[in-house]
Amino acid sequence: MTRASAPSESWTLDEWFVVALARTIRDREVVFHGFGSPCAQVAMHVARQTHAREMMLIEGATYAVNPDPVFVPPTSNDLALHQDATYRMRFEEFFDAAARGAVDRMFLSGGQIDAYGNTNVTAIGDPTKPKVKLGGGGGGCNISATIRTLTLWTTRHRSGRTLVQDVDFLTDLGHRSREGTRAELGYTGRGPDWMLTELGLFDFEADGHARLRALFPDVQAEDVEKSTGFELRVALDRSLLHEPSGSELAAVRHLDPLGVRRAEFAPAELERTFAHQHGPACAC
Amino acid sequence: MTRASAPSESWTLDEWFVVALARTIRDREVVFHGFGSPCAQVAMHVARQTHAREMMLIEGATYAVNPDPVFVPPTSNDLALHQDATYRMRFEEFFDAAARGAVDRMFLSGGQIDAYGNTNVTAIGDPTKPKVKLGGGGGGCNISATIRTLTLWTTRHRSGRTLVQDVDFLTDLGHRSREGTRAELGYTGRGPDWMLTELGLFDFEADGHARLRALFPDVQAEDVEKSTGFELRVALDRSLLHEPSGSELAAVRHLDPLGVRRAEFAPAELERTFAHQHGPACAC
Amino acid sequence: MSGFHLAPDKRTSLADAVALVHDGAQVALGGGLCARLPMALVRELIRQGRRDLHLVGSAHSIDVDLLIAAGAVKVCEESYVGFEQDLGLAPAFRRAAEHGDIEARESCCVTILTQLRAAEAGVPFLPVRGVKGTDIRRLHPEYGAVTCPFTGEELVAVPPLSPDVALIHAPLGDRHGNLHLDQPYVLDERFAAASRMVVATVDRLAGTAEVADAGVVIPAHSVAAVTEVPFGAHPSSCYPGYAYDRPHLATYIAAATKGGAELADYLKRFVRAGEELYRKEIDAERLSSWSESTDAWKELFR
Amino acid sequence: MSGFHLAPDKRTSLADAVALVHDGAQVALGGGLCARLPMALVRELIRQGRRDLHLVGSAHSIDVDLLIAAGAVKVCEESYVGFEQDLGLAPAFRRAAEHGDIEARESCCVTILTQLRAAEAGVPFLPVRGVKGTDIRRLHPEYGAVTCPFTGEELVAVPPLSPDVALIHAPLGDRHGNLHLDQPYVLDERFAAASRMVVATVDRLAGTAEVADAGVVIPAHSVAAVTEVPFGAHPSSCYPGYAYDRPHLATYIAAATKGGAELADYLKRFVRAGEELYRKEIDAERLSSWSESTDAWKELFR
Repeated sequence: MTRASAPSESWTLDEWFVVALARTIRDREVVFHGFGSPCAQVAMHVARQTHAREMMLIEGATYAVNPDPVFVPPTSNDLALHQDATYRMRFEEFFDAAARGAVDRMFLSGGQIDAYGNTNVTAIGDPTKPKVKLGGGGGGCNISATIRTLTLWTTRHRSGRTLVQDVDFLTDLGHRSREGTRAELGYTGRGPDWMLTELGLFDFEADGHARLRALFPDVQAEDVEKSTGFELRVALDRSLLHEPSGSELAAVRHLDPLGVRRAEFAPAELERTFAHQHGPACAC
Repeated sequence: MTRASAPSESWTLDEWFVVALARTIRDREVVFHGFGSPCAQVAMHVARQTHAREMMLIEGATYAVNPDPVFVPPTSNDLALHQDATYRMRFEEFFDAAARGAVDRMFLSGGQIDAYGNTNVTAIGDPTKPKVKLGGGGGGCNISATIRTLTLWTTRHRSGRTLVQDVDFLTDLGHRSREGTRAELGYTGRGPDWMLTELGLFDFEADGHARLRALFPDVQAEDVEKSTGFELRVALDRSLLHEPSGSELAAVRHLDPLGVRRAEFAPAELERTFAHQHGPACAC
Repeated sequence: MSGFHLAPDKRTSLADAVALVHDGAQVALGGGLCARLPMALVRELIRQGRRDLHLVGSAHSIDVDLLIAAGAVKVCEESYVGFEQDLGLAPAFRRAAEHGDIEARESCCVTILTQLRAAEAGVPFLPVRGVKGTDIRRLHPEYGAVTCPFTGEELVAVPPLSPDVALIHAPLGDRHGNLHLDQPYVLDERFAAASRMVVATVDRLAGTAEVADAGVVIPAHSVAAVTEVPFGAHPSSCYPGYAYDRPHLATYIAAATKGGAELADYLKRFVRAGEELYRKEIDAERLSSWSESTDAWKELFR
Repeated sequence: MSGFHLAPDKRTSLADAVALVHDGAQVALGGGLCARLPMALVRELIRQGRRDLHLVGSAHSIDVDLLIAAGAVKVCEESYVGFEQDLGLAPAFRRAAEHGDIEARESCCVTILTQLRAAEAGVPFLPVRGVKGTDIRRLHPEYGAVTCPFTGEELVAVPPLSPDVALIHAPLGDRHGNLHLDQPYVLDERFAAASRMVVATVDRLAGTAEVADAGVVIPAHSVAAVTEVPFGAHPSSCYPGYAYDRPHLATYIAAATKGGAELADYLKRFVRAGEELYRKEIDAERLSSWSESTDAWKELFR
């Protein structure tokens, strides 16, 4: 699982990805990730050690508040994540806070994601007799409705099977489902504001539809086009994916010495390396 | 507040009263008293030290399970009551248990009590502009409905103002209210099975109406008659108020060295003394 | 951005802490009966002349009665106010309720708990098991009814209760606002989660490590202000520091029962004078003798 | 008489403890993900050939997967079953769900919590804030709808969930059944209150004073049986005793993914053999090395 990190004058895609996720967090937000999401988990700690020092970080499966992990282990309910924490929420305490709207941001991923940011973590194919049974949604089917804002991410955009026209099963709510918009459903949570993939960064337009805003420098718009199952709206602004700083990279490497974040990526993506220059990096 | 206890060959009314209350508890019952009820509080500990050693005792305002008090203090939320307890329920944990029917018996008193065992601890007179504003009902208006059985008690029967035809305000439910019987209200709690006063002991008939079953030996039926505001049904069985045993009296005196129980009685009642004989004791 | 309080240092003066409570606020009082009551905050509310408060809580005593005696209360929505069999009915509460000077909207521990839970969970109502058949419902026109979609049974429905502020006294806390309490917590955990903010006093401010070792019961993110006030729960108890001050409570009750000049004297001597003079007046050190021996402990209650 | 368990001594053999779980029982599994799972109880359920279990819980892993692999499960009503990004999808769960051998009635942490709370509070339904607009509702025809009597809003209503038994592993307990757990408690406190009984294993039985000093999280009166089984949560972690056994989990997943003879071999070697032989097989002592140094701790995860 481990691999020597690139020196700080260069960095790998997984490192940049985590930094870009971290940047979706604003200071003084209350932020949560679920289990099984090391990229988001590391990103939250990176944010808290860099630009969002007064955020409130709620650790995925332990509900510890602002812990400083010994290291990020490969399983989310582990003492290494919260050994030093002053306070751990109870299960019900966290989920109540999320349900009443006291949590500002949650990170969510999915085996499928549609243009409105709905995610499927339940099953591919007919849910009553699935082609692939996924793990399941944890608490998302309630709290995706009520947490103020969501950051979506996937590391499997290039597969072409992740960003789809229609999710086979809607586990967690994006901006609108067949039953209506968030307003129509009576939800105060605003839905996703950002979606990061290993190819680039999306935001969401006023109608709730995803829009491509930036590409990683080694990615072409056509790569995204052929990997995306829904209508691709584009309004590029390269500055939205600017290069990671030395302190951000140092934070990633310090927090995740085991490289747990890499488990989310296909092996080829882990070969992508970048250095301080504009334009695509070599894939040496 | 303190007073020398009578030697164990004789005993006072307050001691006998507490013992008689204790005897309404059956072994292996889960039993609770509210705050401000030292007679019930002492009675529960007496029961647990004598005939009901496997009862589960939940201490009034601390929700401690089976504590052994250092002594009974005059206020219910005090460390002296639960310092040694292995476990203290949370507030919500106790009230949930009571609401779902996991508690077998509660002790309840009231400024007014009617023939169906409804109690008023809210206000005498018009509740919107009361003649006397009482303290209030704590959790009774919910849990009197759901706790399996209730023991009622009053130390103010003789006043003539306590056992009344109609309560001015129904705080805690007995066997039936204006809105219907327990069955009609959908409650599984069975209501009061015993009511002890400083004059005697009542049970409840199938229609939920109180019935006098025994008198303290220094009390005449006419004393009860003139002190009771509702129809007096009588079926006496002297054995239902049999004399306290030496171990019961020892338990009362050991548990309540400050005589906190006495605060519930009018001064004249505290002069009543009994000895091992049948018939009324002298009021020497 | 959320309802949580993220400032790293919440320490402030007692005056500034209490300034967060506005006239007419819905105020939850921590502790219960005569234990761990937020008395220093109550006294400061009176010094600042706060009016029209709407008190909510379970079973309370001198905290509620003193606020009523000082004319600070409009609505009292507690499940009990009094001094149990020890010192009896609450004099100011009783008089104000009988004269119509306050609205005594008596509630029930379970109902208040359920209403706090509705606020905590972000739902617009919750059903309660009991209440039906009692007169408590007559005092609460805001209650509704709901039919169970599974059983067809009709239950009483109650709306969420989200107090503007919860006033909580703790034996120990840190500058971030982490509070340690001993059990019973009564409703304090629920108040902290359901209220917009906690305003806290602590007998002693300590380092975070010490508070974490003792156990954080109310987390910093619920707390807007914390102030160190030794004996801040007096004359109620706050173990392990000090027991219930029975003679002081009797003094208060005598004054409040008489009203008029006697009550004014009590307020002048024990409230208007401020917390520093208060501590000089009360001879509170003797209340720590409870831990010396069982006899010493009993002696405090004679 | 009540639902509480008042016997003074709940110690029993693992076999007798598990005999309290009947075929077809609704079973809540304590712990979460790959921490503090009741694995010794799970293995004994398999040894006793239990069938048609209805599992309920939040996010779980090998406990659920192994029961499914052994053919013990009919309905799986968990919010997640898997091994996160570390070891991926749960092989037996996935295969059984895809083949229709189990009913994968996926639920949500919040919904299960709410259903447990309904059982705890003795109400026949509770509303949930979310669920509407998602497909989770399609898996749950038992859900209803309720209109808020105050706002007119329609919410999803869920029925109470009162498992027949909650299987809980704790690091420490006493003979009465008092259990100490470290946080996160996950749903264990709620399971204990909402279930008919808790059947518990503990890594170590101790005196009541020691358990009380550590802190009783699950009280004796909820517990019907307690059995000492060292490493009873293995291969999940049970700190402070032992960390997650990553190589063992990988061995299990390889066997369960292949199924057939490989799975049968795993079951023979690690389940049928009994707990005493199991402990000899697993070399669990090395999992206690986590506390020696950060490097030693990290090494367990490489």
